[in-house]
Amino acid sequence: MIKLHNVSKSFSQFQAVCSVSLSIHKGEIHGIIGASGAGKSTLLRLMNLLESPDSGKVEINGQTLTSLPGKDLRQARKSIGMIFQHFNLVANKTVFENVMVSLKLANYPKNKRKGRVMECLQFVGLESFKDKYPAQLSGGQKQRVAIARALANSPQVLLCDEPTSSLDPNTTAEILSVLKDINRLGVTIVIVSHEMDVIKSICNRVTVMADGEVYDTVSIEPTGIGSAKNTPANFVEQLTKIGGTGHA
Amino acid sequence: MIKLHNVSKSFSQFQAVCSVSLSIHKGEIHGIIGASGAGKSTLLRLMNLLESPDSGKVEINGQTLTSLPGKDLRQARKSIGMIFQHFNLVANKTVFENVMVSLKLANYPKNKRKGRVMECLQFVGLESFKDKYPAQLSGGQKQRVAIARALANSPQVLLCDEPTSSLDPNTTAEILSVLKDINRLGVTIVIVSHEMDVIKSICNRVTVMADGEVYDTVSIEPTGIGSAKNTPANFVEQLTKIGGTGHA
Amino acid sequence: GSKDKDAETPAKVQKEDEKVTLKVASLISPMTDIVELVKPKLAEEGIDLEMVVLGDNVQPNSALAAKEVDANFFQHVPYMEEFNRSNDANLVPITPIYFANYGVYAKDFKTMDELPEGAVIAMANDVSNIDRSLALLAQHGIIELGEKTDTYYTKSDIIDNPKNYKFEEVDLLMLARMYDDADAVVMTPAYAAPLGLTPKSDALLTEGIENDFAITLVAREDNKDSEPIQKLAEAMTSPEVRQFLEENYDETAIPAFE
Amino acid sequence: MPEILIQYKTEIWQSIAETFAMVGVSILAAILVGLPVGTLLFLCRKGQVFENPYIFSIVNLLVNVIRSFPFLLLVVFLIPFTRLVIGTAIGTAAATVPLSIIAIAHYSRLVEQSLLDVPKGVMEAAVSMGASVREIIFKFLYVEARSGLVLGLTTSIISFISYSTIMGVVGGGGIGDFAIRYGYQQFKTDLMMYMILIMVILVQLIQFTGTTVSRMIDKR
Amino acid sequence: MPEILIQYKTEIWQSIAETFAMVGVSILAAILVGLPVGTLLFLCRKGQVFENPYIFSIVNLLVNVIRSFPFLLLVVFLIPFTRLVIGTAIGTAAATVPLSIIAIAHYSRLVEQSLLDVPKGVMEAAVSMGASVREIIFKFLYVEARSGLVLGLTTSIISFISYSTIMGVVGGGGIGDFAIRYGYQQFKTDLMMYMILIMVILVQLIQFTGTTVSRMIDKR
Ligand SMILES: Nc1ncnc2c1ncn2[C@@H]1O[C@H](COP(=O)(O)OP(=O)(O)OP(=O)(O)O)[C@@H](O)[C@H]1O
Ligand SMILES: Nc1ncnc2c1ncn2[C@@H]1O[C@H](COP(=O)(O)OP(=O)(O)OP(=O)(O)O)[C@@H](O)[C@H]1O
Ligand SMILES: [Mg+2]
Ligand SMILES: [Mg+2]
Repeated sequence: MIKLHNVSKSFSQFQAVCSVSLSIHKGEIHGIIGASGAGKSTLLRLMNLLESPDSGKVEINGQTLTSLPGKDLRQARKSIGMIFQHFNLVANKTVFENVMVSLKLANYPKNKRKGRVMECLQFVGLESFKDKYPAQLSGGQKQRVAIARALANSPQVLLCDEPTSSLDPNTTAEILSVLKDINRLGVTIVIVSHEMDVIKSICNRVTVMADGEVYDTVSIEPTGIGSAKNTPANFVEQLTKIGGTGHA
Repeated sequence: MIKLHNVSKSFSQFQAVCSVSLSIHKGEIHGIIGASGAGKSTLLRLMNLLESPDSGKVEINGQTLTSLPGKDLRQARKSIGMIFQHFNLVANKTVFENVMVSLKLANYPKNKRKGRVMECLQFVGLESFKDKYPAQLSGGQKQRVAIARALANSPQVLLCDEPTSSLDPNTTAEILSVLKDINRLGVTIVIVSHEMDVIKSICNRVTVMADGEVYDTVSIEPTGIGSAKNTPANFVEQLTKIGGTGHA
Repeated sequence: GSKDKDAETPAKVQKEDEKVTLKVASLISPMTDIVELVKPKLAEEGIDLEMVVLGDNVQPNSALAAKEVDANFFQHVPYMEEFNRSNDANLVPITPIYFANYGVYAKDFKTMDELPEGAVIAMANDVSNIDRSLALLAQHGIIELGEKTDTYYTKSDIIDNPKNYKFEEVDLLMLARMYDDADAVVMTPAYAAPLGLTPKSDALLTEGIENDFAITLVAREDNKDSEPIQKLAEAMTSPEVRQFLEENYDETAIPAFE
Repeated sequence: MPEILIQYKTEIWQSIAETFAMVGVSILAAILVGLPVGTLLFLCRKGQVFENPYIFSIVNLLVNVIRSFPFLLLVVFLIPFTRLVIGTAIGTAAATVPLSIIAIAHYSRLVEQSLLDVPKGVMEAAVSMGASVREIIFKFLYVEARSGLVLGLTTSIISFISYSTIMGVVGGGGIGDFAIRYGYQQFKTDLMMYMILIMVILVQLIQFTGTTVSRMIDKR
Repeated sequence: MPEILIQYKTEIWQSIAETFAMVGVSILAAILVGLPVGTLLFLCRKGQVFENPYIFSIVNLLVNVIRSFPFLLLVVFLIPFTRLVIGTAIGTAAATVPLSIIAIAHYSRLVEQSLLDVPKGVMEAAVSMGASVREIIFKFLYVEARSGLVLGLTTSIISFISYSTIMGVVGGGGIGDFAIRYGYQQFKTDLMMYMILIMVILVQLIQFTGTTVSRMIDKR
């Protein structure tokens, strides 16, 4: 599905990704993990050519992106969703419009757009925030809008850069089950994350990166998403489970 | 040390923080946890009056911030460090300069500044990145610069909004031990985090927030920071510990 | 009012059809006043006179040459000739209307002799006016000019300046304002009038009428003999205009026609 | 109402109408041509989605040439072109041609600068969604830069008003020209002051509207 | 070298020197006064650290009044002031006074706009560190907005050059005025074209420098 052949990328001297070859199978959830600065985000951005590689070849769905003309590349990108590490929302669009734009770009049937936007906002629990602007959202809410935007046009491939970094355990669990669900519909998912739990719970295979290179790729059996009840009482319970000495 | 009396904050209709009273003792590490959108960041920003409360009183170190004149408020803020959820680095300053500016503002002795900046960058493992600009950093690296900046002028209070959200477990552990260390020197630390592990490992007391209100405040015995070796092999080991089915 | 009534009878409607529009470019008062003055008269003759007020002294000629206007009224013949030479145009003078009596004015001095050594004399900064101002001073022996080397005299043509006057060139628009600033100003009556100055009672020196600088109605080679232009020329040299000039512009604008 | 204003009522109203006509057309030109030109300048820059050093250099040079002409000479220089477009080179309609050209050059620079301040991340989001250049412009760039674009237009409009005062040269008329001709040249200082007052009020209104709109649509 | 240029060599060099003098002083005024004024406009705005509707309205009005004067009339209007400062109201030195004033008004608007594009988070970081207004300005605002400030100054300088061409009115001289007086009014079209070429080259150089510098210092 996604194939990288000897892909390299350097930023003025600094070699961020160094001759990486990797293949990600259709329908799998593939994790990428590694220390901060290891090159995970860069690798992910190479997959949809947001960074164009200095050398090497990127193939998605049988198409060699690196040799596609502009127009076809754009077409190809429409079926590759992306969740950015820093969200990259359009600050002057409401939550609703931020999701809507992705449908418009993908030529999603006009009469179904509104319904689809609301559906996606529901996935991430933000229906009631649809008319707010990003500046009015909390960190986790912004991240969820970014997720909804990436899911909206039902892409075949979903590239996620730390999709749950700002989310509490409950919301994380919810988002992960959404990802799991769309994966069942055949979407290939690549998740960059530094949270071992996230990776372990849903990934089929995991690539460990270090210093811009692939250290190893491991197949694992996902442990499943531990469902946590979304109540504050649950936080207190977890806190007092071990080490708790009582209420203050 | 930090006392909030019936503090409320609303954003055009929406009540983000609702009559919260809370006292945080000198020298403790206080956690704040809660669902996304619960009001954690807003509460933290109320503590140094980045958001001015609609009603209520904020007291730090015996000074009532809410009634201080501008000049004294500025002075008071110099001893309150802050790590922002979105880092808020100055994009046109290098890593070095971003940390340096905090020392300059605090009138840190001139001849010791350079040494202090390098020391702080060492804490967060970024000495070699000192001449890079934020746009050239990975997400985790940016976050670490923000941490170094907040630590630099040895504040008496440190407000941390999701300080480890972009960091891998190893780096998280390192940062947490840095926080623990400065806490031992008498610094009061407030940490907002959605990661239960982070909260449990170093906090003495934890406030659970829900819908803008304090649900409960719990005293806990910190479990200590699980030290992880900073090697990719370690990732692979953790991955294959359970559920692993071998190398791909 | 009367035009509307004319239109009502069929016989005159026909005349209305023949009505020609004559466009005349001009600059400032009193030129514009004269054009306004003859408007009703030409209207009686079936000529709709339309005045186009422009802002500098090149555009009226450019517009005339480009047939955008049918005549203009703002310049003297030497200036027009220079335009013809430089622009391959064939503008022709129709009839001189009045002499703008160029003069030297000073706020603090009554006569030219009182003007001290090294005094500052302001003049307009476009070449034709520099030429004319210097010529005026030379005419009265204040300075001496050498042989004309180019089309115009410039400051560098001054070969003798016994009282060491300094000449400051400023824009036409600023000229009148320099009355307060410089020791003396060389300007046309049109610019002096708003200051309440007239050549007759206030000027230290004047150009008189012994010169080529009469403000002239100008048209083109191709329309100089046309009926409307001739009618315009006739109207502008009528006794009414003379009376108007004599009553309102005593010695400021001296009629240049018989 | 002061007598002098009543005396010149017709002329004043006419000059106001002339100013509105000249500035109105310039605004249209700025939006319809200046905005695209500024966008082109931005998109063709090094590192942008439409990177093209040739187009950039040519458009950049063109804008600079227009901006480096002394305005009076630009007006003169454009006369043949004006005549071609409008049929005449004098009068209010003719004056709109050089004004529009300067308006385009002026606003395109401010557009370029506003677009440069759009965060890179937003552009990346657009590219990653497979947006065409057209979509990037309308659905992302303009949306994110809109408050800057409005403020820039406000600044430009005020400059156009100032430029329009020079259009007396080709008979363009307008409030400024009226003030110069009647007020200044004929020493009717009070009339001049009233005219300037009208201009100040006009400019103040434009600035107020611009500032308010730009603040209202800024959700960042 | 074309003969006509040799013939007018002295005058041409002098006019170039005059332009440099006039524009040079305007640039100084823009930086020394326009930058602070623009900063004040920004800081006194609603929601900013120095919020003050009174100061804002007054400064805003003042800038607007200057910008709404027909430039020619501004020059005239300022004559008494110019005489006070320079001792005379005509000549190159005197011309710098109205030019500087317009330069201040012009650049301050662009400064205000550039500062409005500084991300709110950076301001918050400054405030949270207890920065004084002075420190916020110099250590944060200007640092983050610097590429916009440079581009705005570039745009302004080019406008100053254009404004300077009108300074012939008070005997300011300069390249543009030379082109108008010798080239246009004396119908020496070739001379006029050479002068315009000099202006184009000058403007192109300024734009190139501005663009390059602003790109070099933009690390965002
Ligand atoms: N400027 C604002 N305008 C309007 N609403 C706001 C604003 N800032 C925050 N809010 C709202 O206030 C609530 C609390 O926000 P806050 O940022 O404190 O949440 P949080 O607990 O930090 O969440 P997270 O874990 O997602 O960062 C959210 O519902 C958010 O939408
Ligand atoms: N535009 C750039 N210019 C220079 N260096 C860069 C640039 N982008 C990334 N880098 C460097 O490349 C390396 C890899 O960056 P990348 O963002 O891929 O890391 P990462 O694995 O995603 O880290 P994190 O977990 O902290 O987000 C980092 O050391 C970073 O400093
Ligand atoms: Mg990353
Ligand atoms: Mg938060």
